[in-house]
Amino acid sequence: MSNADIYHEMIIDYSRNPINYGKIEDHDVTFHDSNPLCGDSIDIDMKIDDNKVSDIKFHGKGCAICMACSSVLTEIAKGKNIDEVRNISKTDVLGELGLENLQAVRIKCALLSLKVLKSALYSYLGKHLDDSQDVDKLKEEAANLY
Amino acid sequence: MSNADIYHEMIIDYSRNPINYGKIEDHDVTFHDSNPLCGDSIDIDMKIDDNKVSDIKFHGKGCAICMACSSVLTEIAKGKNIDEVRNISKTDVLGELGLENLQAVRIKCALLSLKVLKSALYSYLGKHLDDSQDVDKLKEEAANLY
Amino acid sequence: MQSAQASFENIRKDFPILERTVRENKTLVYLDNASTTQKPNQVIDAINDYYRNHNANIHRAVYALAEEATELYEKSRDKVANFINVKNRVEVIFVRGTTEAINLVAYAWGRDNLKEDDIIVTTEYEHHSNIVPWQLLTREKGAKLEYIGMNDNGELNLDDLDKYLATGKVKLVTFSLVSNVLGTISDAETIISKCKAAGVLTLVDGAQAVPHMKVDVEKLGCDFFAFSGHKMLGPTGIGILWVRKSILETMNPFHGGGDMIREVHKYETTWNDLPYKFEAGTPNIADVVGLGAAIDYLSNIGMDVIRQHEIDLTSYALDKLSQVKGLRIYGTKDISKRGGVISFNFADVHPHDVAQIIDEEGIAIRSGHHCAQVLMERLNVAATSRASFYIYNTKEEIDALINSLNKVARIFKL
Amino acid sequence: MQSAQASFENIRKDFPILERTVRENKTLVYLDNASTTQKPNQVIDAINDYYRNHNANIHRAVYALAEEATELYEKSRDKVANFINVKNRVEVIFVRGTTEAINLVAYAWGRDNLKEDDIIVTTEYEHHSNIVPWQLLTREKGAKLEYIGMNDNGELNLDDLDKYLATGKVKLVTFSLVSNVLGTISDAETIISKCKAAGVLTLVDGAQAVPHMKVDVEKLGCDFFAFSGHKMLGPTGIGILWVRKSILETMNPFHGGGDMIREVHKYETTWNDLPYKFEAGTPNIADVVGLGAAIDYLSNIGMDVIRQHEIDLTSYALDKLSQVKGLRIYGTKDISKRGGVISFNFADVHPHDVAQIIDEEGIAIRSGHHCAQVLMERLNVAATSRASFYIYNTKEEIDALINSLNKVARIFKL
Ligand SMILES: Cc1ncc(COP(=O)(O)O)c(C=O)c1O
Ligand SMILES: Cc1ncc(COP(=O)(O)O)c(C=O)c1O
Repeated sequence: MSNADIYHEMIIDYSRNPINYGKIEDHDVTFHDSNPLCGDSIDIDMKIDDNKVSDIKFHGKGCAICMACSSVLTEIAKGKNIDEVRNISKTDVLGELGLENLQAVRIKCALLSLKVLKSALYSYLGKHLDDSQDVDKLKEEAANLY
Repeated sequence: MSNADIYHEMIIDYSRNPINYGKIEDHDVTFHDSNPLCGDSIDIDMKIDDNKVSDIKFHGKGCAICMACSSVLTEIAKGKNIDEVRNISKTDVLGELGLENLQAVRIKCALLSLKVLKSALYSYLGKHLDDSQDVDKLKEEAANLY
Repeated sequence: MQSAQASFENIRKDFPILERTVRENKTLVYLDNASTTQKPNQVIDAINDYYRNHNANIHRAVYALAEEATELYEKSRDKVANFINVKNRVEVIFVRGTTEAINLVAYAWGRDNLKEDDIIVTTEYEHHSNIVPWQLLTREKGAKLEYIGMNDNGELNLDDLDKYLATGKVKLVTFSLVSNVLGTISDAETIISKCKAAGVLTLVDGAQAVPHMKVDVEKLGCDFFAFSGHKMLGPTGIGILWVRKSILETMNPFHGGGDMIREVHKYETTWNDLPYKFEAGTPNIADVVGLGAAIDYLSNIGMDVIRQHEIDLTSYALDKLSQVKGLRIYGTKDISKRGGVISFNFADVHPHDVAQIIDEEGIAIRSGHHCAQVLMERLNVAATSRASFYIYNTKEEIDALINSLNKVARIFKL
Repeated sequence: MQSAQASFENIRKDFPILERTVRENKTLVYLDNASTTQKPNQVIDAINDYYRNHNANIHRAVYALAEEATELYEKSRDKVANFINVKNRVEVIFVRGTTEAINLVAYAWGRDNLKEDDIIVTTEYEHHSNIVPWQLLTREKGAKLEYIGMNDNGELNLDDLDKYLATGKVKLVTFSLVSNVLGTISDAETIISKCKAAGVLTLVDGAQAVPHMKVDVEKLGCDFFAFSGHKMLGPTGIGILWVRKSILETMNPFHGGGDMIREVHKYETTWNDLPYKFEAGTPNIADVVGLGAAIDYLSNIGMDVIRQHEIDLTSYALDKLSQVKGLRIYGTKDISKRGGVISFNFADVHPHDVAQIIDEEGIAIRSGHHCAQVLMERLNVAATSRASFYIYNTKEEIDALINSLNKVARIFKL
């Protein structure tokens, strides 16, 4: 995958003007994580009403790929119910931006926000459900994302 | 230096029938040390009268070279005054047995008892003299023997 | 049999050092494999290739070389995991060798889990690296170190284990799977099942096992497992600590530094995921790659084939050595309970003298305490001579050893 | 000048990896030398030769190979001692790298010498390996970790040092001789003389200094000194800790195991002489030998010649980079106070994106926090791009870097 393919218009635009960037003061759940190797760091806040993600915002620091993927991911998640959000996959995010063949190190940039989203979800479910097996599965899933 | 040269009659004899082997119950000084790499271990006891080594014995475990050198060394030291004993050198011991060209690892076997003797001496002098500089020099000398 | 024999002859061609002569033009007969093994061209070439074509620091950079180096490094982790049947690769930690592995456990697990009067149990035939770290730890904590004794056949007295376990104070039982002096293969199954029943963790020192026989940590069921690359055709400076994930997750870090952190702030820091939390600083990348090549090499031959070759050699050597007058062999004669290590003493001749005299014939064996002074005290000897075998050794080399002992007998007039 | 230039061109021929192409047939331009350096044939060959001809475990055996291996290993210790002007070779301890060296001090010196409310002083521009071990230690002891701040030129505020020293509670001041991000050369003379006056020990992290300029530990006057072989043409997996003998003699051992003991008994053990007391287990013998070859290589060129070459390159690069619109360089422009490391940010483009785009042109630079997150916070940036030079780099390569930045500008419409 050459850079000409990676750094297309949409990535550059999202990196300069991310969507859903910011904080939600009265969030129902928030989660922070970072990429130990490069220092990218992302927070996601969500409002959850009726089992639905009624609002979602992210903030943090990261490269163009991280920013673009966070924008796309939050756009995908918004309005979906929890089960649908749980099922968002790598390829949903990468596909949207044509990044399926990204090299290993950069995959971590691209998927950091998905990891944070999944972690946010298990932290929410852990508090609001008592199907702990389900939560563990989700935790494992987030940990093994890349 | 080939083994034919090292393992001559005298070494074999001394290893089976060491001279001055044993303990001195009413010693004036005793010292123990070992070779961390091979496990050879030697104790030397001395009686010191009128600044003279009136009696000296060694015991311990070691190879033929270690045993022969300990025999020869104690034989050299016996009857000498402290200054003369201080001046006993590697070559005095090695020369006596024709071991001047021993390889590095085995030098440690050959000189362990000389190291113990020097250490015994500085432990004696440390208690009986207060020329601490002299004692330190001797300590350093023992440490740097090989 | 024939074809196995043939393939073992081909193996020698992979080891350049075996063509060397030593001393006065004598062919090298290398019989100190328990100490360290020789390296095949495949391992030397892998290190070469790494430095000539891929060298870069790993994990952090996006450029091509860093990507290649990272991939090579992590592939070796998979090879290790696969080789000893570890299911979760994050449980495999690269360290310098068995010694560092055990010290890591003593520091990063031991200091948080041991308290006054607790007991750690080791055995009389351990290598110093499985004794001294526990002496240091138990002294620091006011805890006790106890020893499982050994019978005259070189087998552990498991009654001792029962006795200690019955106190309810044991926190860890640690033992070597194969003794580096006697060659005894420990009854790991019994030890570990007793410990499990008592809720006690187990550490297995696999330094003398992994190179010589199929080892399956899942099946073993221990909690910590350590071994060294340089004893299994790999380079010096690399070894493995495996820790069961449920325990590893509870452990504080050992070394602090690069790569083991998630976020560093002035006054607080969070840790990276496993296994990186325990791999601080630039690791020994080239030698990790070299170890991967060693594992490939061993896997290609097959660990069962290797074990059989060593059984053949060891039986042959035990037989020949028993016929030497005045020669005493330590440990069991039951080959099914013994690895390819034979310790002996020859009449009243000190092992150093034996080793030196036969060295002149090109024969390299070890003499001394073999980093097992507690065992030497138990055997009531100052030292032993030790011959230990590996895949490239032959019966002819054992004959050469036996022959050279005649020279010792001549010089010492035995 | 001419002839120095010419000889630097010859140098490139010694580094096989520099002939490689990467990505789409691009010549490799390796500018990540602060992370790790490439290896000349001389170093690769020394490792090769060790395994092909001399490999054996060291110190303990009497046979020929062991004698040769021990001699090679100990000769490297002499080379290290000589290279950094250590008078007493027993003060030189082989470790895995700078990270292990500093952790060794934190464990084996720190745990016995630090008590509640004591202070350890580090700096804002330290590598994580000179921060995290002290965080772990001070937390364990209820002690404090304090930071010498930095001005906007990337130079330390030594007033901070005075302030902490005045408390009378400081036990150790630790700092890097050259910053791995800013390239700042610390004013070691002033820091160390202040500490000496206050009776406080000093540790110097020489990881970015020893490879690039003449370092003389006697003259420096510090008490602990650490550096890594892989950053100075040597192999991965080997580094040095130097400790002043009077301090080393008071220190308890770090790792327990083979080689570091004098006599092991069941319940008590005595320690080996220096430096072996601190080198437990089979060391990384081959890479110690490789490091010796790296030192020979550097000595042959001459450290002053190397420093001058880096000054030339760095001045050139600073000049060219300053002309790139929107590019911000961190740290001092005074070349006499700066090593061959340049960190920068390019407009609003994240360093990862910069690094990835120019990687496609074959140019390898580092992007990220460079294991210096405390410094990133101080600079108020998430990350920087970093180019760092070594003996084989050329002005043409710097031109290639500058050129490649045009592509970044194009893609990001700067
Ligand atoms: C049983 C056993 N444990 C531990 C060790 C120590 O291994 P290393 O020196 O590679 O750390 C050895 C080898 O000397 C050994 O034989
Ligand atoms: C200043 C400094 N200190 C310490 C280190 C850590 O060295 P290593 O990773 O070789 O342990 C580095 C290199 O990354 C460094 O640049």
